[in-house]
Amino acid sequence: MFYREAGQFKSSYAEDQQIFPIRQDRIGITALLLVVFVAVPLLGDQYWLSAIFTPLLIFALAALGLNILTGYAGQLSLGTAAFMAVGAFMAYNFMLRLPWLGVIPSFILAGLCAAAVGVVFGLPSLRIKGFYLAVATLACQFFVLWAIQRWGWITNYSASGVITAQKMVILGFPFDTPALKYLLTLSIVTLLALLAKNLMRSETGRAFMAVRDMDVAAEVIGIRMMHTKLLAFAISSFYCGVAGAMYAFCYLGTVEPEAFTLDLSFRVLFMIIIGGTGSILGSFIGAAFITLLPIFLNVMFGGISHLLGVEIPHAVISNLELIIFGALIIFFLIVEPHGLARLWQIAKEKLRLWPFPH
Amino acid sequence: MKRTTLMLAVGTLAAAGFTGQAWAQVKEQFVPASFYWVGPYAPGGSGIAGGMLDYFKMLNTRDGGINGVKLTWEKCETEYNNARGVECYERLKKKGPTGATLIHPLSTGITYSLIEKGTTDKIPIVSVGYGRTDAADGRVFPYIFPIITTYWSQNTAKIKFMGQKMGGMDKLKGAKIVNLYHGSAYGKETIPVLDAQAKQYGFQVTHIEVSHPGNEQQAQWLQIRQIKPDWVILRGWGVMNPTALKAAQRAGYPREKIIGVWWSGAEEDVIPAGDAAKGYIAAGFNVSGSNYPVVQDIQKHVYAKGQGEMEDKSRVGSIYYNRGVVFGMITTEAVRKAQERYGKGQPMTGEQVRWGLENLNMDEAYLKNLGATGFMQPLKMSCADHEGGGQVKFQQWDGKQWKVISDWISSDQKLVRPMIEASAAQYAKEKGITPRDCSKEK
Amino acid sequence: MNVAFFFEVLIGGLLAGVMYSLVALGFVLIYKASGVFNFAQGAMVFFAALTFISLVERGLNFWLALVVTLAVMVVLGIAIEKVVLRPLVNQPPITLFMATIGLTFVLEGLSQLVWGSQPHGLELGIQDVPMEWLSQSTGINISQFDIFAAGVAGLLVAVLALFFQYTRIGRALRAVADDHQAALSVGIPLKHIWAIVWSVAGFVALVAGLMWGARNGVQYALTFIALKALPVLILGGFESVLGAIVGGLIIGASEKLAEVYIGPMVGGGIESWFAYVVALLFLLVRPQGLFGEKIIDRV
Amino acid sequence: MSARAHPVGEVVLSVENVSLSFGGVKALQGITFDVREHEVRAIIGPNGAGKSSMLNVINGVYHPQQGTIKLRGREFHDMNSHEAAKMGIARTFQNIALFKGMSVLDNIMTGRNLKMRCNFLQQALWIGPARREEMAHRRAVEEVIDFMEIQHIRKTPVGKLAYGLQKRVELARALAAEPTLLLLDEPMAGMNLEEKQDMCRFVLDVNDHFGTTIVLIEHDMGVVMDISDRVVVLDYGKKIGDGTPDQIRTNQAVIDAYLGVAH
Repeated sequence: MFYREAGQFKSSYAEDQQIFPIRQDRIGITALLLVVFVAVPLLGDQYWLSAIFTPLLIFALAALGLNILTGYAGQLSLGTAAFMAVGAFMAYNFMLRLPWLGVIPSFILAGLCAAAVGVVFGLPSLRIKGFYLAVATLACQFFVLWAIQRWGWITNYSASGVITAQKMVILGFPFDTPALKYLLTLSIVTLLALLAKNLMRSETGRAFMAVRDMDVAAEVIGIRMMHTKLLAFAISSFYCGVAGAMYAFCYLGTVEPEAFTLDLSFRVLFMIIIGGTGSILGSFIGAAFITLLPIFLNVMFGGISHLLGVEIPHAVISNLELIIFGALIIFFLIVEPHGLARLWQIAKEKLRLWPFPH
Repeated sequence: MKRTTLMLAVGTLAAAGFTGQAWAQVKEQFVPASFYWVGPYAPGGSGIAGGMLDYFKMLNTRDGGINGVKLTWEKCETEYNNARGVECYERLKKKGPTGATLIHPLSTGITYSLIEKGTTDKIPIVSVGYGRTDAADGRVFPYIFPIITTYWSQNTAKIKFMGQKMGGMDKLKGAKIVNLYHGSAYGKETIPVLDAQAKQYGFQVTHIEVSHPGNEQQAQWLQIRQIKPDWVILRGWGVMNPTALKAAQRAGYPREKIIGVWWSGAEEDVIPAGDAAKGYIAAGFNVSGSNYPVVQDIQKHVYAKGQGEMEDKSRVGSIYYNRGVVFGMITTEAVRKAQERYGKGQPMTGEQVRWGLENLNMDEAYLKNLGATGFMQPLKMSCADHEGGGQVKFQQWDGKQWKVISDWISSDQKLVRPMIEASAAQYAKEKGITPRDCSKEK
Repeated sequence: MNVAFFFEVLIGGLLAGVMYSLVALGFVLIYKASGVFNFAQGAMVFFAALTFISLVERGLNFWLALVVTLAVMVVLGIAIEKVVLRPLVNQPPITLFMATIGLTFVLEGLSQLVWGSQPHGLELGIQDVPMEWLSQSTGINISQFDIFAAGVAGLLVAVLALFFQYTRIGRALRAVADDHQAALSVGIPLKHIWAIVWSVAGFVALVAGLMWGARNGVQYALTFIALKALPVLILGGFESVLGAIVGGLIIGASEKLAEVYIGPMVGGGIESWFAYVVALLFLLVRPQGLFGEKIIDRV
Repeated sequence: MSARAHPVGEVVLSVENVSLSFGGVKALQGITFDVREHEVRAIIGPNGAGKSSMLNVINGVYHPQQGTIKLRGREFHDMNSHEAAKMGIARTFQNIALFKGMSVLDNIMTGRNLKMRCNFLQQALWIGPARREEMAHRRAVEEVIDFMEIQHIRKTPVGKLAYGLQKRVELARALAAEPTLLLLDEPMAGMNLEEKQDMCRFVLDVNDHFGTTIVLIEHDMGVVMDISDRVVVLDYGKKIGDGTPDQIRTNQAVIDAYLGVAH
């Protein structure tokens, strides 16, 4: 009843092409931004800020990156973690070797390095499609990790290959508490999400989707295949690279190459499939679902065994978690193959019509 | 129907709130139990978790805790994954009346991720037999405790053992040693020490990497067969270990010449290799066996009452299980030591436990008291030295069980300590840390 | 260069490739019949091997355990068809792929929940030792187990070929692989076919599990062997049984030769990615794999 | 036909001696014909005659083994799609090739991709020039939408549309590129009479309004004879007739091919 666009007329194309054309949505998003920018850092304790929200945002950014490539441009990739690794290790190197650069420029340059790697490993996409391409991106995944471990320069010759992120100081102001790190992460992620949204509703985004939906037709209307695919790889890897840099600097503080294994690539892929391919919102929902679900299950089982007063062997709990996690993925794929973002959309459409059935 | 559910829920919430309240008054010492019970390394995670928690249970029943302070814990699954490990740490660090006593991350990666967090939160990060080697320099890393023996120390002890077997350290001259390592941070860590020792003793070392997970090693062992080394150091983890032993058998390399690190030396590492494992030697900072008084007390006070952690009771007394008992003893004794200074019978904070750890001195008499003579090595910690032991025993697999074949062999601290200090100093410089002056610590 | 050593590496590599092929076969079967890229194949190998060894350790006779495990795999195949595939029919391949990843979690959790996570040794009665006569006469070390594994792989392929060629179900399977719609229209019940092919893949997983389990022990890490099979798949083509075999041989041999001869120059450990790069370079020449069908874009 | 706003002019496209084969199948054998400015040129022929292949060669989807294509004086051995689009060729497909995941509006907007000048950074920032450009093109696209009478389905995902409407959207997408040469592959296939009439009207209007040269494949003889200026007839990859509708109607080879005379 309260959620509808009746009475809101668009008098220009610009108004029609806003990100949130419906007023209630605009109010909602403003409220949400207020909450996450003001209320959360004020009220959230360390646990929520540094162990839940910060990683969630970082994973959402990585998922967003992968979504640009896989969801929008239709190129299946299993190399996400490798691009994140490039971002993390290059950010470390820029901060180490060019300390006058500053944090944000280092992140951007690290992202650009990831983009360059992305373009190189995106080249096969010009010939290879589908699962063949997916498996081919594994070459990137394994090669990049190998190279990071092998070339001492990248880890500044640390014996174990582990790097420790430098302190983050922006314009003389240190970002060292969980709340500040969270705010920094949130700002970067919000900004990049907005840019991605803009890009996806512009010509570039349409070209990506055209290539995804029917590459022959896209070429026929003049979309350059090579340029578009490589641009998708570059932008996607840039996002993943920045996410990787933040994973090292805003979240863990130290990283080893093994933090970026194939497992992580799969995890990010889950996020976009569960959240919704080809949807910015889906990247966030998916990231939330995949990062929070195991924790929720872990806490829940802890609570259950506490409640019942019987001690369930932890191996049983851990394995049950695994089973439920897998089963839920299958369940959601069956219920809504287009992801949770689509469910949200459907709910909104229903709400628009409510209380009338049609 | 609905109403009852609701009331139940309210009741539960109230109960939860009550227990939260109650914490403040009870004498409990909370220890996070963030381990892993699934995945490729589950045998290690579940065994160590079982040993540590069973020891706590035993102490709670037998002695009523530490001077009347009962040990409590909460389990958290890390899946050997950094992000999950950090989440567990953050979730559990404030539990209990005094917060987390200390934490065993049980993963080198998680340990690294917790170095700064632990230091800020004043919670000791205890990595027994893994983790960041140069953190043994307590002046730079006040809250990080790579207790007992670091990888570097262990490695020098191994070379010493080889020398003994060959009939003197001078016999190492011209010998060939292959370092077969897991392609990871953990695997690579001993390369510099080996290179330094190769120079010192004049042996020739070849580093050969096995890429993760290590379930294919044919190429590596063909190379080893070409080199015909006197010894092979196996620096494996998980499936890499049995695969290496099998591949050695296929290449016709004698297993008696393969010496593993302690993460390559549990029953779980050799049983899958079957007969191929017979004769293989591994280093250890703890031994296997259940005829030590401490393990028997666990049997008596915990398992006899059906309260043990291990579903498979035959694992009690295994290498991993006993390692968990060592984890447990270090934890409780640090708390006991802290209580001596900060108040007997009181729960200790992380900061107080840190003092306890730094002043821990478990000599032979102390160990005998714990029922752990020969079970683990004597430990003497200090403000500067967060390692404390540095000794290793060697054990050989006879096809059925691990047989101890050496006494505690000490490491070459003359070589290792300067390397640790140099590496720690570099870290301090990078991070802008001023090392503590240990002469001023009490 | 030492010629004998070169041949030892080469033959060893080829035989290792056979072990990869064993795993790749399971992928190919399912992809051919249902167009599903079954990521859970590795977990199925683990599940099968763990079930088998646990039964044996509980005192079951070897052959009886084999039969029981096979029955379990068939039940699993049917269950997967009913619970996972049927509701997802007509979904894009990536959705099905993701579902099989979900399935991986379920299978891994389930097998460890039922049988525990301890590793087991597995003896098939064939010692994994070099054949004396060969190493004495030529200096080349070849394990008799490798020869045995190659024999098993050959036998398996032969059995599969006979099954596809001469049984009614096999012919139906081939029809389905060629054209789902056409097969449906001549009255081949797709659902049954899928259940059957997943069961057959379960059988292949069991064989692969026994071979790999006998070599490295039955433990969680068995799930990782799927990663060894992937480059074989892209090289050989997702749809070709022959491709899985030939691809396995090429990958096995080139990987070992590279690790031994190129590895030391660049610091070793290149096995993790070398196979993928070989497969990738190969794909650039033939995007559909060695024996895959050529794709012509029709508009 | 009444006096045309854009009378038929010079030859703009000539196909010379083009042969194309897939493996052993000869799809086109030595085809030669030309297209004049502003005319409506039809290609007809039985199933499998090579009509679609011919269009695919003209705009570079297929690469012929032999022959040349001359477009506005430039000679190509094989055309590439991007180049073809840049030279003003747009087309529709036999089996609709719309971008299924996108709305009608977005589909048509893709037709203007070659006219967009802003780079992706400007687009991401959504700053002045990118925004103005987007709006300008939106306006142009709205004109096409009005022209094709599909205002009501602007925001609908194309996958949800009825077949006839999809065909119309596809034509709109091609028109959005403001082509000088439009290739239509069976624009009326599968339509009912009413839809066919509508589509005929659109095709003629396009030719009339914008002076677009049109090459079209069509099965419906009535339609072809009504709207085209000249017709090429293909059979088994060979050209068997070329001329005005009246000439074709009386061409014996064409009649044989269509009636299936025993050879």
